[in-house]
Amino acid sequence: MSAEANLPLRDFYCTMRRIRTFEERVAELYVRGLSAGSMLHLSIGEEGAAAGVCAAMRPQDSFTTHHRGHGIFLARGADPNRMMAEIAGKSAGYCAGKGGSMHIADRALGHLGANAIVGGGIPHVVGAGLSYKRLRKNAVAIAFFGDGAMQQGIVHESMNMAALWDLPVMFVCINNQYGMGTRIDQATRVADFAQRAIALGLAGASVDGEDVEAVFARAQDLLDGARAGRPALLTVSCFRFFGHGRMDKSPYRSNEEEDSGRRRDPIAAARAALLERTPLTAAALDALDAAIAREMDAAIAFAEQAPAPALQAMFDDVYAPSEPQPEPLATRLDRILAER
Amino acid sequence: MSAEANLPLRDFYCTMRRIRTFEERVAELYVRGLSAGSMLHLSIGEEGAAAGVCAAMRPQDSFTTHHRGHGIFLARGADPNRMMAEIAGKSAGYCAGKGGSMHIADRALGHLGANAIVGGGIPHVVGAGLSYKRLRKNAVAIAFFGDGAMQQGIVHESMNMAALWDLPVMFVCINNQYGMGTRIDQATRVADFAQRAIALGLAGASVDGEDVEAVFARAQDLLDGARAGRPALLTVSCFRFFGHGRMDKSPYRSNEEEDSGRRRDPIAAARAALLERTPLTAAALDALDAAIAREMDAAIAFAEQAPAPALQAMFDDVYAPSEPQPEPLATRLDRILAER
Amino acid sequence: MAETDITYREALRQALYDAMREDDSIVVLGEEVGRYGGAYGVTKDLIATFGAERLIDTPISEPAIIGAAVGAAMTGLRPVAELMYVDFLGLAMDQLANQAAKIRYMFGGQIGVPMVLRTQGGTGRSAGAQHSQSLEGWVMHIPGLRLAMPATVADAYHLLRHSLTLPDPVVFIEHKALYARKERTDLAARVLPWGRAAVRRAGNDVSIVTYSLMVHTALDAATLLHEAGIAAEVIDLRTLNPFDMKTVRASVERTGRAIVLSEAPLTAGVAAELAARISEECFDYLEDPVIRIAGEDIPVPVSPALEAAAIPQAALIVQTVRRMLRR
Amino acid sequence: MAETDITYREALRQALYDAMREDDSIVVLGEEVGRYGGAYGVTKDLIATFGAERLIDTPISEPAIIGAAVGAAMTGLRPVAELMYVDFLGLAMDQLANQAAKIRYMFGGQIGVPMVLRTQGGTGRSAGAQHSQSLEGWVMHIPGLRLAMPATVADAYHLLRHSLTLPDPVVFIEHKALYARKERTDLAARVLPWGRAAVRRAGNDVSIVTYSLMVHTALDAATLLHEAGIAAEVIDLRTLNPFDMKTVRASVERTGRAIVLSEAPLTAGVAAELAARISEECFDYLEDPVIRIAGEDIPVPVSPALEAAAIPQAALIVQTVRRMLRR
Ligand SMILES: Cc1ncc(C[n+]2csc(CCOP(=O)(O)OP(=O)(O)O)c2C)c(N)n1
Ligand SMILES: Cc1ncc(C[n+]2csc(CCOP(=O)(O)OP(=O)(O)O)c2C)c(N)n1
Ligand SMILES: [Mg+2]
Ligand SMILES: [Mg+2]
Repeated sequence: MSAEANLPLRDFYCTMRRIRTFEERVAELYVRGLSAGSMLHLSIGEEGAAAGVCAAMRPQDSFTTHHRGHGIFLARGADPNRMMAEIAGKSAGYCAGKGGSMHIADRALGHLGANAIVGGGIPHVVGAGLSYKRLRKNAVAIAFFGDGAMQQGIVHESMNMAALWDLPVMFVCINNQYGMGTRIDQATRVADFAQRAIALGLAGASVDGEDVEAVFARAQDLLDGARAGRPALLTVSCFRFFGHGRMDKSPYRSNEEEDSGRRRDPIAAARAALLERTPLTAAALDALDAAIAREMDAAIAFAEQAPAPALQAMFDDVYAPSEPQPEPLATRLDRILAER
Repeated sequence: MSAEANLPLRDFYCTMRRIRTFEERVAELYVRGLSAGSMLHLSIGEEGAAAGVCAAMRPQDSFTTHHRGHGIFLARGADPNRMMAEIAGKSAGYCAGKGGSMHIADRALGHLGANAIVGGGIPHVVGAGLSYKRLRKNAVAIAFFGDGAMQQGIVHESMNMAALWDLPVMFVCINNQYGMGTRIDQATRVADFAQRAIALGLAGASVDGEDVEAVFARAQDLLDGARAGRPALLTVSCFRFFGHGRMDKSPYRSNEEEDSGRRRDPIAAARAALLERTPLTAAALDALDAAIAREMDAAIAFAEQAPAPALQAMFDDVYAPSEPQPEPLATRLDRILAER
Repeated sequence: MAETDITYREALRQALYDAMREDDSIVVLGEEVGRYGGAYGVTKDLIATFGAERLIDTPISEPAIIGAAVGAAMTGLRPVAELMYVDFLGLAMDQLANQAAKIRYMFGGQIGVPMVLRTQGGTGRSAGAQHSQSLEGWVMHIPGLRLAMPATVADAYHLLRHSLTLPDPVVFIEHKALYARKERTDLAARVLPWGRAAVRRAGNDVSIVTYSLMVHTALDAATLLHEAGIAAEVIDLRTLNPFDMKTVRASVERTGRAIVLSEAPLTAGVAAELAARISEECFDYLEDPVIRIAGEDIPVPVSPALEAAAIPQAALIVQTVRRMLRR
Repeated sequence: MAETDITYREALRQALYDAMREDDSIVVLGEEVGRYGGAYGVTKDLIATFGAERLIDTPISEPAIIGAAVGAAMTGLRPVAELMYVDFLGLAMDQLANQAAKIRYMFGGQIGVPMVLRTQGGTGRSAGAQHSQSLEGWVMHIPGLRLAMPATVADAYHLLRHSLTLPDPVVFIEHKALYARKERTDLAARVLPWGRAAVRRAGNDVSIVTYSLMVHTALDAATLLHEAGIAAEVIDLRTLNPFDMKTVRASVERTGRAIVLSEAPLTAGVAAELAARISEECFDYLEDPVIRIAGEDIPVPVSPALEAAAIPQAALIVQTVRRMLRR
């Protein structure tokens, strides 16, 4: 997907379509029992947040994500093959198959890690912001998380620190209205999270995630501020098209709610805008979609064919390679029993 | 100190004077090495907050405090003898000498406990509020804590829950401008904490702790609201006259700051107002002060003469008396070694 | 009442149901416990019977959830706080270990904290390093906390019922891989009292001391050992605080050999306590050192093959026992 | 360099000073570490040399302090996060055990977390149940965390220096009752490497295996035992992850008797691990069961007399050894 500077919407469309197609393929992987792990959280419906914010990031910037982070990492430039392999628990994956869907990271792209603890990755960007400030890196660290995480105390602590120390940090709350089955108004009285940021001295803003261009513009503004030491919270509203995880059929949502929510589709909106505002034809976009589908099919094939990690690999990376390593149980038993 | 409904200021004065004199005696106890524990936090300068808020509480209400809680408990009606004995680690103390200064509680007066973990007691009032609501007790649970605790995530979580569930809960932040040596502007960008409460859907208000009548009036308002299911955060500003603990000489504060801070004296203010607005004379107030001094001297004597707890008592109250108890180390060793 | 096929999950749900019927002061609070019915379905539909006032869906705020339970327990309710995964203990350990566990003591016995923290742990769903831990060792180390870890359907029911009568805080750890386990059970039949271990299989050659999911691994191993002519005794501790050293001791004094089995990482976990205690109390009876078979000292990897290999397998137990017995 | 009288506190401060001079990436963050100089004075005046950018006073937000250290360690700094009391671990355990400890592993070895969590624990100041704990057992149980607990002035210096070179997260637990301890020490002299135990006193009758403050209690006991003609060997483990079983083993194989000594509550603590390991590795050499002498299984009471009685005393060690040796 080549970048056409004068046509960013096409790039956004492309990024979003890649995310959606990737997620659709991941869902199939899961259904076929090939994904490692019982937990799989799709970001379908949230592509506008991922594409808009990541496009505003610079190469030196870093980020952490929540458990629903595939889209964000793809938008940042992840290799779908290695992502898919990681989700399948293969050693060709980003994390050698030890992390899986909820724990993808990539040092090269500044991905400091997805996190399965709601709120767990949020303070890490405060630390990264400290580093960047001290090491004069001109970089911003960005934490992505959900609306549910806004009720974790650590987000409040982290925002307070970022403001106090004028850190190059941005907090991005992807507000899909739900934390599992809990609707936002069942989690808090005040869903306008910008107020919380402001009450702690950060910039606070909200934007509609259906409009990827608006997300991008807002993110760019706030990132400029963050880079200059004015941290911010950006809330991007959207709708989680499917269940919390793949097993969740969302019985707590009405059909009407689901239908209207799914109409808030950033990809459909971008497509319509492209057709209206640019010379791109439906046929051209369909061709793009098809190319993406092939790319993601290839990722599935890559993941399936990749070998499983060697059992012995489980002892690696608990500590740095140069350091004393854990003693495997079998070795220990051999030692104790053999010596007798 | 009899209650004279038409002269509450005299009561406030009396309460505040009792607190201050108590704290002065505690400080002596400490200096003489008779207090149990290396940690002792005096609430001198903060008497207005304690007296004003507690006077607005009803008998059925309950509360938790932070580590600087002597004054609050005295204002609630504590027996200085049992308090002093507890601080001295004697079995005649409120907690049988196991808690000491930082862990005083009293079921009878609704004191659910002082807490040595900054923020530790805050969520307990959320639970108490749940109880009162469910059990239709018409009671409010009040958490007292310091400005430093406002940076703990748990205060944010607790306020959010209280607002979400319309609980009969009030949060009282005694803002003495410092958490140990850290001035409030070194802990947060926004010292107006009411904003945080409002951003979570609570009522938020601030009042000057030098004016005990204003504290009382504000607290009464907010308690009425809390009783009706509208939780609130009240910030009472004041000045911590002495160091954080008894060993702290506050080198981080200038003499000017200390001098001007100590002029914000709720007791001096109340005394001046009493002399101006009521028929009470300086001599009458001095007599009152002297009576209080005798009361507190007696508390010291009581604490000194009280016997130390029996060593065996250390095994009590880990679990309820009806339940299996911890096995003392000596018993265990006897058992193992004797049987061989 | 007659025996019926019932799952561990259903038994837990039934325990909550029966207890809540009898005791009006019981409330359940936690993430997704109400409308959703619990992440693992244990509280399914209870809200229909007991209403949202007693099945309280909370925001995602583990410290305050446990802290609120502490406060509620101090003021007349008997809360069951659900922590969705035991792995989240790290967020709430202050409220559990510094507050719930110590309040009765610090306050000289004035106020108890009769709450139950229900949670689930362990491996088996390749949920990764942050959703597969066995952290009972942290809890067992803190005086003031009772600790139950049921392995069977009947115990899921009865230990939970019993927890809901205790005057002190109880940590009740279910196992994610047991929820779907079905056993023919008569829930009305009496079981052993709280604090007593169950001998799940009798044998004279070796004692395998364990709890939770590993009871079943031990029983599998015992079956295999039986084929080799070795009679293993399998002891299910059921509760870890208090824990029933008497039964363990009687067994080890008879068999002369003990294996301690736990899914948690070996080092400084529950297996260490059990091994140390058996070693010190049964020293003169031991033919062999007490052998710990436990989880590897690594985070739990997400890859299913690696995950399975990271925790004790029946085959390893069999092999170890055979080496101990030299047959 | 010559020997000088130096305190444990000064040695720690010197270690930070020297390390920060050599390594620009080291920053210290925590409550009161800067202007105040640390609640126990360890960072006193360092801010004058290194400035507020490297001695970072934080708000009271333990989870975020540790979390920020994790993030800083992942991005090029080497943070020393100070937790004022080890008792506050309950607030920060998620960031320590689920994040710092697991990041290298979960991410397949891509990113390390070279941070040091400095804290202090133990009894001795009658600071009450929430400020007197010994929670090293929680840390030792988590794979991925290194753990050091210095008992001597030289170790305070060298183990902290060494911690500041390690590629993985280190929990460094000082003892509040040791800060004022003064020893004649040459900080330039070499000490044992990280991970190696020190034999603090040699003896052939019994091995006392311990760490931190209890090393000195053991030495006191050994002195008393000497008067009774009993030669106790005192082993100071110095680090608990990794820990030096080789030295322990060599000692116990020689003496045939071991006492494991820890200030933490007995059940499921570090003493259990040490006892279990000695029992399983030295079984054929043991004349007596490994005896654990540890803290009582109770919260720490505030009353000074009760507090002192709640942790192991030299007299009890002496008495126990004499009973073991029947003399
Ligand atoms: C500390 C913690 N608590 C609870 C969970 C279980 N959990 C996983 S995702 C989730 C909902 C999160 O909601 P939100 O932050 O809005 O993110 P979303 O799933 O909507 O993207 C919950 C409760 C967890 N993983 N970690
Ligand atoms: C969780 C926790 N962190 C740190 C401390 C150490 N500490 C005790 S009091 C205190 C300052 C508290 O400040 P504030 O909340 O304003 O109360 P104040 O002392 O001013 O009354 C600190 C940092 C503690 N006891 N608990
Ligand atoms: Mg959400
Ligand atoms: Mg303060």
